[in-house]
Formats: sequence, C-alpha cells, structure tokens
Amino acid sequence: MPELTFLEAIRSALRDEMTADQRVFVLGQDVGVKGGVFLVTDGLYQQFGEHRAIDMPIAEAGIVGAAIGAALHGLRPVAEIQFADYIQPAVDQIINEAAKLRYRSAGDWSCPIVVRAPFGSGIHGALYHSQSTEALFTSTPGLKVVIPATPYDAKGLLIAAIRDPDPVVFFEHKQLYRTIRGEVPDGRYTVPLGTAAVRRTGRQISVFTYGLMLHHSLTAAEQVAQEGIDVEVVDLRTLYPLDRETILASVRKTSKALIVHEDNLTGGIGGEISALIGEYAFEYLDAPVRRLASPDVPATAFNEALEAHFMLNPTKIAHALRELAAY
Amino acid sequence: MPELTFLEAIRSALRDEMTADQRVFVLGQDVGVKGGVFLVTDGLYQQFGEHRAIDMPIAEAGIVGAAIGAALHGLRPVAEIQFADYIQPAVDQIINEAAKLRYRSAGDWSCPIVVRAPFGSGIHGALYHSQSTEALFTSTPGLKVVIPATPYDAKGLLIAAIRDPDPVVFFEHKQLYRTIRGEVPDGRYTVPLGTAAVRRTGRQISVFTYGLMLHHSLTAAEQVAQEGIDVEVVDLRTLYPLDRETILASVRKTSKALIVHEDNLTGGIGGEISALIGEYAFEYLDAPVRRLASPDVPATAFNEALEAHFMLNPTKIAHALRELAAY
Amino acid sequence: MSMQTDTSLASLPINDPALPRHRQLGLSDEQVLAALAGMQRVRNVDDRLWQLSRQGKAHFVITSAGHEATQFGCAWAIRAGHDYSVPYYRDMALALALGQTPLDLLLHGMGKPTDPASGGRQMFGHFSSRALRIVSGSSSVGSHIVHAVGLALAFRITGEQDIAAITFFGEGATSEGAWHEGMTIAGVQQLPVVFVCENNGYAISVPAHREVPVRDVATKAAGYGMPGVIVDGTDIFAVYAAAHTAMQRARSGGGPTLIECKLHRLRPHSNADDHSKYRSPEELAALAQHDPIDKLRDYAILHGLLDAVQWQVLQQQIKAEVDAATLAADQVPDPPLESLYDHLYGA
Amino acid sequence: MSMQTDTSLASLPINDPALPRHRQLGLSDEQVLAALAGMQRVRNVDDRLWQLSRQGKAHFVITSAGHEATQFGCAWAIRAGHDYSVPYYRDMALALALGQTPLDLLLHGMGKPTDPASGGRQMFGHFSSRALRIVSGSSSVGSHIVHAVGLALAFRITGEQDIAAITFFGEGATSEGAWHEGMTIAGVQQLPVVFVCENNGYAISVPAHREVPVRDVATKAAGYGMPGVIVDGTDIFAVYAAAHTAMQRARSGGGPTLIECKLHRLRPHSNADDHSKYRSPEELAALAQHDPIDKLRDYAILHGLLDAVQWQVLQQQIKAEVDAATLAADQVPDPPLESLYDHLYGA
Ligand SMILES: Cc1ncc(C[n+]2csc(CCOP(=O)(O)OP(=O)(O)O)c2C)c(N)n1
Ligand SMILES: Cc1ncc(C[n+]2csc(CCOP(=O)(O)OP(=O)(O)O)c2C)c(N)n1
Ligand SMILES: [Mg+2]
Ligand SMILES: [Mg+2]
Repeated sequence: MPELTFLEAIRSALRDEMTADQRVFVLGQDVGVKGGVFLVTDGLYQQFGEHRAIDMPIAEAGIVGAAIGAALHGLRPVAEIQFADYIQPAVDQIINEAAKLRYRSAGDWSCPIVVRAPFGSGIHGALYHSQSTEALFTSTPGLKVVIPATPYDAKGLLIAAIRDPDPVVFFEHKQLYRTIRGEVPDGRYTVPLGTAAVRRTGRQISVFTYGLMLHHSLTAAEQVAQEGIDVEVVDLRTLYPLDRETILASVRKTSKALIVHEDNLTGGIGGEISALIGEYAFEYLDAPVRRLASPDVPATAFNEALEAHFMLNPTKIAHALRELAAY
Repeated sequence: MPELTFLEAIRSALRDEMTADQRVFVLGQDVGVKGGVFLVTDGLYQQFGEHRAIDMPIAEAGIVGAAIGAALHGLRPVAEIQFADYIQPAVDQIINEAAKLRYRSAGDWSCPIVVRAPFGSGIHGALYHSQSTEALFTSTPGLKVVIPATPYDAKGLLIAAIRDPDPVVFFEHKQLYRTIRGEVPDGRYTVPLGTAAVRRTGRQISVFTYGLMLHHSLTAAEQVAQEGIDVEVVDLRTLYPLDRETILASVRKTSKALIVHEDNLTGGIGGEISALIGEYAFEYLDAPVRRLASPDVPATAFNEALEAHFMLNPTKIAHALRELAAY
Repeated sequence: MSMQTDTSLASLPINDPALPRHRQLGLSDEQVLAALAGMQRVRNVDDRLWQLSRQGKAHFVITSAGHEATQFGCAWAIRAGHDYSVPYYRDMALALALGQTPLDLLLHGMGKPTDPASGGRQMFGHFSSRALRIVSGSSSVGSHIVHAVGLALAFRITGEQDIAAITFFGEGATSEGAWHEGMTIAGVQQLPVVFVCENNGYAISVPAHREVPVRDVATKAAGYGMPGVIVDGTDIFAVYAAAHTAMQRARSGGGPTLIECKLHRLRPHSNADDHSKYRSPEELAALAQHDPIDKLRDYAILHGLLDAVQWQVLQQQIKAEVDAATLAADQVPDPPLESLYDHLYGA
Repeated sequence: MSMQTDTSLASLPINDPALPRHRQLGLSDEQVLAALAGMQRVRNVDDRLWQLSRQGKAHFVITSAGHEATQFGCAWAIRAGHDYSVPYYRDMALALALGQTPLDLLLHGMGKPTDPASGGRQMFGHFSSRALRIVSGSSSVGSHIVHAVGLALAFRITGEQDIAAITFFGEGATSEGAWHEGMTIAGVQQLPVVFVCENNGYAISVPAHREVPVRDVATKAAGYGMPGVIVDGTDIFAVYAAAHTAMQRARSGGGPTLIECKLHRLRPHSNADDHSKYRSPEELAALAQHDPIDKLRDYAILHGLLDAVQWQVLQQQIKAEVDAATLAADQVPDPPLESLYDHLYGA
C-alpha cells in the first residue's frame, strides 16, 4: 500500500470519487488553476476541467449555497472554505439551509453536500488562520461534522462524506497536511461516519480526542505508559452525531476520562462529551471527567512564544494524565 | 413600583438609556416607524427621531457591522435582529469581529455593542421563527451572552449590557413578551452581567435554567414540592461567561442537578454546565447530572400537536425532577 | 449588459400589433381564462386563510394579493417539473400556477401532515414540491437565491441544455449579502438562471427608499453583468413577455437576467402586521386600483373571453371549490407524535 | 449617480494646465518628495519582510508592492487622527503614509509585544492605531467595509460635520455579502464614507474575470446610488484627485463614492504563494512596467524635484533607516506568557 501524507490522502479521495462518479465536483476559492492554497485540489482542474474544479469568487455563502443548489439537482458538490475561520459567512447556509432541507420538506428534498475546511493552529496563522470552529456546527440536527486524524481515515471518511445523503462539514487540521504519513489504499473505500476508533487500548484512563490532538494524545500516552499509566485513546472522528456507544464503553471500562481538544475549553465539544459520560456512566466514574483544551481566548497569537503557550502538546496532555491517574 | 410586561420592561430600558445617554441608539429592521415586529421599540422613533431609531435594510451583517463601526467612534448601538433564527448571517460580524476587536488590538479598540434578538418557540413560529440559537455564541471568548427571564431583570440586564464595555448578545424569549408581568422600577438600574440568581431555594435538587424555562421550572418545582421534593431553581441569566460559583455552590448543597433548556439537547449550553459540575463538584454528586432539553430536531414544527410534543413544559420538568429525586 | 425598460419580444411567436396582446404573445384564450380563474382561486385561498387565522385554524398568513399577475405571468414561462422554481413566501399564486391545488395550500396553511410542502412542519408560505421542481425554502430572506444559482451551475456541469432555474424575491431581499453572492456567481459564470424581483415597495414596514439605494432594483443588474428589465408587475402579459424572453435566453446559453416587477402588496405583510401604522389612509385607499385580477378580468371581458355573468359564475364555482378544499383539509387528523423525528437524516 | 471615468477637480485649489500636475492639485514639491521617499521606505520594509521570512523571523508577508501610489495618494486626502481609515491587509503603504513608522511595521511583522497594531497577536497586515484612527481589522475579506459605514453612521447620529470614513479592499472583496450590505446601507443613507477598491486583477490566484462579473468594479456603484470612479492606481496624482474629491464630497454631506484604482500586484499574494503557477512568464515580466515608484521617481526627476544622485542617496538613507529599525525590532523580547489572557474584556 502506498504511503501518503494526510493531504495526499484527501486529494486521492477527491480524485478517485471524481473519476468514478460524474456527479462529484469541487468548488471554492483558488481550488482550480492553483489547486488550493494548501494544494489539496492540485491537479483536479487539469484532470477534470474548469466545470468540475471551479474557482469561485470570495463569497462563502455563495459557494455553499451554490453547492446546495447543485445537490438539489442530484450532484455531489464538495465545497472548500479556504480556512475554517472563514466559514462564518456560510453558517446560515450550512445550518439554516443545508441541515434543514430534508427535515423541512418532510423528506421530499435532500442535500448531499460536503463542506471542507482546514482548521487549527501551529502554522503561525494567528487569530484568523488558526481557529477551531467546529463548535459552531455541533449543535445542529441534520448536519454531520467529521474530523479525520490519519491519512487512511482522511480518505475513507471523505469518500463516505461525499456519498452520504446529507450535508457533512469536514474539518482538516492543517498541521497534519504534510507532517503525517500513513498507508492509504489505492482504490475507493469508506470509513463509516458516526463511529469513533479506539487508537490505543488501555485500562486506566480514556482519552477522547480528534484531529491533531489525537497524535499528541498518543505521544502522551506512550510517555506515561513508561510510568505505568495505561491509557486508552479514542479518536472521535465524527463530532456530530457522536458515537456514544464507543465513548461510554471505553469509560465504563477505564472509569476515568480526559477529553482533549484544541478548540477553546468553554463551549467546545468537550462539554457535551463530559455531560454524556456524567449522565450515562456516572456509576462507573472514579474521578471527575477532565477537559484539556485551548485557553478561552480568541485563538492563538502570532507571537511564537504566545503561540506555543496557547497550544496543547504532549507534555501538557501527559501532565493531565498523571493528575488524573493520581486522583 | 409599576407593573410592566417583559416587553415593556425592555422598552423602558431602551427609552431610559436613550434619554440619559445621547450615545445610545437602536437600529434594525422595522424598529423605527413600526416600532419593531413585536413593538419592543414602539415610540422610540417618535421620541428620538430617525437618527436614533433607525430602520435598516434586510442585511444582518450590515446591521451588526454598522453597529460595530458606530461603537468604534464611541457610540452605544443596540442592534435588533428580528428573530434569533436570522442572526446567522451576522455570526461572522459578532464572533469574528465584535468579540475579537479588543483582544486583536491589544486593548487599543473596543466594541460596546448590544445585539438583541427574540428567540424561542410557542407562538406557532415553526422551524424559522422559533429557534434557540444561543449555542452559536457560547463558545466565543470576548463575547457575553445574556438571557433574562423576568421583567425586572430584562430592564436591568439590558441597561447593564448597553453600558458594558464589550459586545453582548441579548436574547429575549418571545413567549415572555406579553405573558409575564412584574414590578419594574421607573428609573435606571442595572443587574450585573455574569451573575446567576437563585429564584427558589431548595435542598434536594438544583435546576439550572433560563428564559421561559425558568418559569416552567418554578411551576414544576411547586408541583413536586407538594410531593416533598425540595428543589432549588437557579436562573443563569448570563450564559457566557457562566457564573460558576453560583452553579457549583448550589449543586454542592443539593448534590443533584437538572439542567433545563429549550435549545436542542446536544450541543446546547447544558453540556457545558454538566461538564463544569462533573469536574468541580464531582465529590458532591449523589446522582448523574441530568439534562432536559428540546429534542434533537431542527426546531418546533408548525403543526400544533407536534409543536406541543416538541416543547418542554412544567409536566415534563416535574417528571424529570421526580426521577432525579428517586435516584 | 444594458438596462432595458422595454422587453424584446423577438423570441415570442407572433408579433402582429392588430391582435389582442395575449395572441401577440402566442397565448390562447383558454390560457388567459385559466390564468384569470387561477388568480381568482388563489385570492380565494388567501381570503380563506385570513378567515382561518381569525378562527385559530391557520396560525400564519402571508398574502400574495397584488402579486398574482407577476406570479402567473412567470408561471407561463416555466415548464413545471422541468425547469426549477425557487420561490419565496410571497409566492402562493406561483405555487398554484405551477400545479399545486387549493387543497395543497390549505393543508400547508393548516399545518397538516399531508401538507405536500413540508408535512406540516413549516409555517405557511414555504411552498415546495419535488415533482413540480418547486424548491423548499427557509424563512430567511434572500438565502434561497443562491440555490437557484447552484441549480443553474449543475446544468452547466452536466451539460444539460434547454433548462433553466428561476427564483423570486422581494426588493427587500436584494439588500442581503447572500443575494449579492448569488447574483455575482451567476454573472461571473453567465449561468442559466432568471431572477425575479417582486418589488412591492415595502419590506414589512420599511419603504423602499429606506432599504434600496436606487429607484429601480433593475439598476442593480448592471453590477452583475446581466440585463435588468423593469415591468409592470400587475400586467400579466408584460410579465410573461419578460419572463419568457429571459427564460429562453437562459435556456439557450444567453446567461442570467434580472426582472423587476413593480407591483403593490394589497394587504398587510402578514396576519401579524398592521399596515395602517406605516401606510397613509390615502395610500391604502389607492391600493384597490392596482389589483391585477381586476385588470385581467377587464381585459378578458373587453376581448370577449368571458362576460360579466360568466365571471360571477366562475367566482362562485371557485368559492365552492375552496369551501370544499377547506373542509377536506380541516378533517385531516394530526400526525403521529413520533413523526417529529422523521426525515432528520437519509438512509 | 453617474459613472465618471474622469474625476472632477473642481474642489481642488489650483487649476492651471501650465503647472506640473502636483501644483495643479495644490501639492507642494515637499509633499511629492515625502511621498516618493515614503513609497520607497515601505518598499524597503516590504523587501525586508520577505528576507526576514526566509530567515524564519517574520512568518507572514503580504506585499503592498504595486499598490503604493494608490495608498499614498489616498493618504493625502485623509486627515489622519481625524478621519477614520479602515484598511485591509494590503495597506502597509497606507499605514506608513498615515503615520506609522518602519519600526511599527517591523514590530508587527515580527509579532513583537510592542507591535502597535496588535501587540504581537495578529499576523502581519492587520494595521491599526487608535491614535491615527486606523481601525483594527480581521483577516476576513470584506468584513471591514461595513465598519467604515458604521463610523459614517455615527457621524450622522452625532451631527459631526467635516469628517469622513474611508475604507480599502481588493476587487475580490467586492463579491462578499458583507461588502454589499455595507454599500447598500451607505447608499440608502447617503453616508459620509469613501470606498476604495484596489483592483489588482487577482484574488490570490483567481483572475478578475472569474470573480468579478463586470469589467470595471466602478460599475457596481450604480446599484448603490453612488458615483463610481475609475482611476489609474499607479498614478498618485490621479488617485489623490479622486480621493480628495470623494472625501470632500463625503465630508460636506454629498454622500458616498466608490473609487476603483486599477493597478498591479507586483509580487505573489503572500510569502505562501507562488504566482508563477497562475500568471504567465510574459505577464510576470510585464509587471515591472507598472511600478508606481518608478513612475513617481521619473516624474520627480522630470520636474526637477530631485536628481538621480539625490535619488541614490535617498535610497541609501532609507535602507539604513530600515536596517536600524530591523535591528531595533529584532531586539524586542517576547511578551510575558500570561499576557495571552490580557484584553479579553474591558473593565
Ligand atoms: C434573514 C431574514 N431577516 C429578516 C427576516 C424578517 N422578514 C421577513 S419578511 C421581511 C421583509 C421582506 O421584504 P421583501 O423582500 O421586500 O419581500 P415582501 O415581503 O415585500 O414581498 C423581513 C424583514 C427574515 N425572514 N429573514
Ligand atoms: C472571508 C474570507 N474568505 C477567504 C479568505 C482568503 N483570502 C485571503 S486574501 C484573498 C484574496 C483577496 O483578493 P482581493 O480582495 O482582490 O485582494 P488582493 O489580495 O488582491 O489585494 C482570499 C481569498 C479570507 N481571508 N477571508
Ligand atoms: Mg417588498
Ligand atoms: Mg485583488
């Protein structure tokens, strides 16, 4: 199996689906000739032409809205928002339109679109090229929110998202694009939406995380393993709807939980997961459910020292694991 | 003290502040000549003229953005979004602009605006005139989110919001507008932002709630009191930042917690509150923290039977209280 | 790219000034009579909804009174079930003209589970039918325009010819950012889509001069690289001519058009509105002169398509029809409560 | 409401065709020389930032090369500290022209705590100074225009006279919904605000014909009830004339203006961009002809404001200045880590 970067895996999902299914196309700013500012869509314009790799004006509501319209006619649009920080102008189209189309028409219409957006910090993007904006979407029935962490998943989940009959917001951590490599099959395959994956089994503490933080959590788990702390690490993969069964099964086994996300602490998905555990695994808990997240400030600063201070890393996670183990 | 409806209390806050402070003005769709679709701003146009009660085009980003601009020059704009369902096009201006202005300029600029919006169901408003959209804003550092439940608070909190040096999103439950009356002082007074209020003291269960649900919770508490269940009811009033001290003090006393909100269950503020309790009052808990909320469907349906089925009411809350008491 | 205040009828079949206007446009007597009956039918449903709202049986009414000629005129230019229509809440007459029935509309207005638009989920005014290619909308003003643009983009991608999307909105909607983005994309890509502005001079209470920075909405077209056309929206033939030309232009690869139909909202914005608060008594009194049904009826009588007695009979027939539909709709039971959870996600 | 391709200079002081252009416009020799030096200074900072980015000391560079004449020409029309300027990331030259120093810009580019724009929080390109009334912006394209409109609304409310807001953006930004909403509000209320489009023909890689549905952005003004003016954005005098006229018009209650400055982005969009992927070698080679600094230098030499030797000396002085500023900026230590939490809320 070829080794691909996270970014190449996403590109390969797009290329494979576009090759196999004429209904699939990409649209967004700079996704055509340039191949995207991160080069995720590089080559698609050359291969599929300007009608299926469409350079769009700077109009996020227009891009997502046009995707919705095309989906109504049976196409399978994959819209790119250049940075997750710029998805806000499209929030209305995603939440009020795409997510409600099936429900509001009692099933007569549907809206199979994918909205891709790179998110997260660590590339000196400062306040407006670093945000984690998933919390905007994790309270919207009708929507799915997917965040892959490995190249294999990135391809399989994106193909599943494209084939899904409903709208999917698909966030890609931009620091993973080129730093993470992994085996990725050549052909088309799917990883089911709505299911978490246990990336490391352990008996003492469950970590629930996603995106870049999965990798930091795995590193931290290895660190504390040497100290005899046995950590299970769960990659959530889909944030809405959450895979309650996997979450609850893990914590019922370990009886301690740490939730790790790069999004701000307050109002992030961590609260929902903690609430689920508190409600449905209460009797199993040996310690408070802990959350480790970015501080409640707008996003990471441009200054490198502040950026490093803002960001989570394996050391901080290991520290939280030790504290929880000692509880 | 005069008795005012919830709506009159809000109007009185606006009129009193506009009279006392030349910097205060209102802007929004239909807020001028017509006085707002709910008549909240009725009379302000006549009293203060077209420059301080400004009818605006249907342009939510423009309305909030113009408020931001005016605030930069030192004014105190109060923008009305006609329904909370239509605040989405302004999400970018509220979250990415207003909430970050002070932080991104290291304190050089600030953005003292208020964005008012009626929310909630119960007036046959169906999918797009009934939504609770507060969860869009309760993960944004730099912002404050306020939801009053009584006429006294509506006036005092709105005046506090207007005088607050930072942006405040102020949601008003539209079913309260004319159904709730209460004593409201004539003059100007404030109710501090960021503090919850214990509306009913009790020893067995803490209910955390806000808006219309406060009233339903109080009714439910009276119902179960007759059965010997002693419930404390906390009106959160500010959802961001939360009043952690009051929440934790209450649950440390009662050792059981029920969170009640009209917003969808998943991703609503209830998760954050449950997480806080689970993290900081773990040792005190005698039962799982329960959440009672609207089902995870887009919003209430138009059909009356479905609308009633969707909505929370005192009976449903009383039922949840009994279950929790029995735990 | 120029603004036309007079519509070229070049693509319309017959052009003999001696003929009555409808014949010049290639419309038969039957079509005119059917439109007149349809307009009267929808007005009856409109009346009925206001009645039902007073009885507590329909909780929301949003009128199309005054807009009927525009909506029926456009409907003539649309092949329902083939072209896509993306309407707004004001388009009850359009829904009926495209094939929905008074029963459909009343089921919708009364929130019944058999409401074809939404199964009783949406407030009245959210017309939808996949079979008729009438696209489901939200209540958010201006957010649907770009769906029509996306449909047109889809035709471009699939290479389908001879098909177009058409979307409708008030002049108030043209202030929304999403409207601008839709117009921009349509203009850049010269997509097969027609934009119809039903300019009734008000956005609820706000008069056009406080919400539209130009006298004519059609002027805005110039910024989007498409023609802007102004028509009298109470004149069904003028509207048809403009819509037909624009749809043909779109279908044949000629690009988008913005049509502004100037007309009057004869009733308050909705049953929650009191328009006497912001329209003067004189203005309100003058509204009756702008009733498009009167206009078409007079035309039909003038050209001998029907006489005054036939008109009386037709009105009564329609009333009876709407009575029957009301009764039928009223009898439909509420949905099972668990249906609240249906259709959230597909399979 | 008409589109002017030639700007009326009626409000400018002197109008004698025998004089050199700057004198006709009432500009002194010193002013021209100061602008030339300023443009050269900012180009030096630009060069320096690209260098620093290769050294890993400045993580983001967004050039103003090619835009200097537009930004300096507008700055002449702005009373910094009185009128409000609402810039975008391309406006480094404007920031300097309004009073920021090379050190300010370098502190900003190196993310230092003494960066006056953001205390090291924002990426380079987010110029801000309350003292100079340069408004802090986000990176979100098009979202700041409406803040200028809101400032203008504030002047209307307070009744302040003789003050205006001016905002800057690329042609790409004119597709954004928020831009449209700002333009609409300004047009409806005829507010004292000037909109300057720096049309460099690209939105990152997307050429104007794929993102702007009309040839000239100025055409869009017609839909907003304001004049649209086209100027050569590499000609500082043409820009000044248009900006001065528009600002005076705004300040005296005449309403808003849209000015389109046509110019060229001489470098890639940012240090993360490779423009050879979407601009042909010929196009890239031709860019040198559109350097506004060369243009103003030639003008200055032609009119005897300085000679070639003086130009050499000036360039060296400026380089030394920027060297010194770089050194000074580089020595500023990082902020205390707890400062991450400062300025979240006011007192
Ligand atoms: C995004 C949004 N903002 C505000 C509203 C409230 N609203 C409903 S209808 C309306 C006026 C629309 O006016 P116009 O577009 O002219 O259409 P008309 O009703 O006159 O046909 C407004 C402001 C809404 N539904 N959606
Ligand atoms: C809302 C938003 N969408 C997308 C981007 C990404 N982006 C940054 S600059 C840019 C191009 C802007 O082009 P233009 O407005 O013409 O300005 P120029 O850079 O050419 O001066 C884009 C798409 C952004 N910053 N904000
Ligand atoms: Mg209207
Ligand atoms: Mg550009």
